[in-house]
Amino acid sequence: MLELYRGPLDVDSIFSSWQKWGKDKNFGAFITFVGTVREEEGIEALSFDVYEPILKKWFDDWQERANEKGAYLKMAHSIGDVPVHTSSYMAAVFSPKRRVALELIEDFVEDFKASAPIWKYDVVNGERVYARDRSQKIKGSGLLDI
Amino acid sequence: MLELYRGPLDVDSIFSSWQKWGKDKNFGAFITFVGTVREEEGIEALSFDVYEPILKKWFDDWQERANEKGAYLKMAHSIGDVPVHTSSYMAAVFSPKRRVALELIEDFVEDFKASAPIWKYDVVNGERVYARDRSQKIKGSGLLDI
Amino acid sequence: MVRVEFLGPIGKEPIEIEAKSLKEVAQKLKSDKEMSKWLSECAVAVNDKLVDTLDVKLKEGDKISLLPPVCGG
Amino acid sequence: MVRVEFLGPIGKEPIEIEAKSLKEVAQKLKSDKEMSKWLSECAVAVNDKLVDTLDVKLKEGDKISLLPPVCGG
Repeated sequence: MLELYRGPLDVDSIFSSWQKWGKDKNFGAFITFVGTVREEEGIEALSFDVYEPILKKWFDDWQERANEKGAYLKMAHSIGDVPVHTSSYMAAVFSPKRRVALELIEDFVEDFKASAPIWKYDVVNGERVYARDRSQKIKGSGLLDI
Repeated sequence: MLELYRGPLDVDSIFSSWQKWGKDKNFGAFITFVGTVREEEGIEALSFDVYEPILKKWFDDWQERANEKGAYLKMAHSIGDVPVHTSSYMAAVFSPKRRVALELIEDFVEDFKASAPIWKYDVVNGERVYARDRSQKIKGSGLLDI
Repeated sequence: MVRVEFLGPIGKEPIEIEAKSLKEVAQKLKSDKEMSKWLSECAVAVNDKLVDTLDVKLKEGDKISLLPPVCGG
Repeated sequence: MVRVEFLGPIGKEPIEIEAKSLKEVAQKLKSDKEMSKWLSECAVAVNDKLVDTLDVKLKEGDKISLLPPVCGG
């Protein structure tokens, strides 16, 4: 399941509902990744634009891949402003045993960073500045540059 | 920090206190592994013996290794009986950014399985049966078999 | 007519243009100075599916999206 | 005297024996039928530190622990 929220994530309550879901489904291994906005270089917050139709397709492809290994994925992300020391991103893998979950969490999070259609901005003095330097071109970028 | 509890872990409350700790410390990435007792082959529970002095040394060595990479570890484990669909094991890595955390969680959990001085028993019809088939010899075993 | 959408930080309103293929879209966008700097950085989706070739025929009402470099999480 | 502890599923009470080295401990345990099957499976710690050689001199009051195969989590 893919969950989008306006503003920071309520990490404890999302974790709690995911963990209940996983134990009821008899999964033995449950791994979560939580991304939290660090206080650095005077930023007040990060801010995010999300393009949901393509994000959903990207997520559904990953879900299918996970299901083939007997695993299941969940993800939550923020839209808009997320102040420092609050969280914008959670990803989870559930599997019967640990190996599959340990492998999937790494690939899932890394591909998320490289491919998910989400744009990040630093919020400094109330202004939104595109985090171009920390962004990655999606595979196949430049197609229209003829 | 290493936390030992009698019986199943209160996963939500441990997670919540860890996650609060991590965000206050300005860590950007926080990964948790939760191990839950699966319902299978008619077991009622798993049960654990823990040898704390050596477990603590093993954990402290890992903590030191993580600290050298700017990361921090936490772990919780149960002692005694843990019924099906409840959890016996949680491990966590905190780091400023994601790469180190994703690498450490895998190595930390795998070495835990291979080296931590903890013994597992199936509880079937109220009886504790050593899970020999799923157990691993600690590196260097057989030293006294002269 | 097809609709071209500019996602995230590009910050440009959608436009409607006449184009029978993705190649024609590229040619039209190239002539827009403001846009041309983005073209080398953007991935492209047609009707919300990422594409990796310009040989895509377009039909009336298709939606083309430009996706600049991403950074979720 | 040194103290030998049997951890986890071995299920045997600690014993006190006379031994000046780990090798002597091994020899004494070997003669105990009940124990000998565990010897090939167990790791060994002296004073809660795992060891990888029998060339360990022991002194009065040292603690030797036998650790059978583990499975945490």
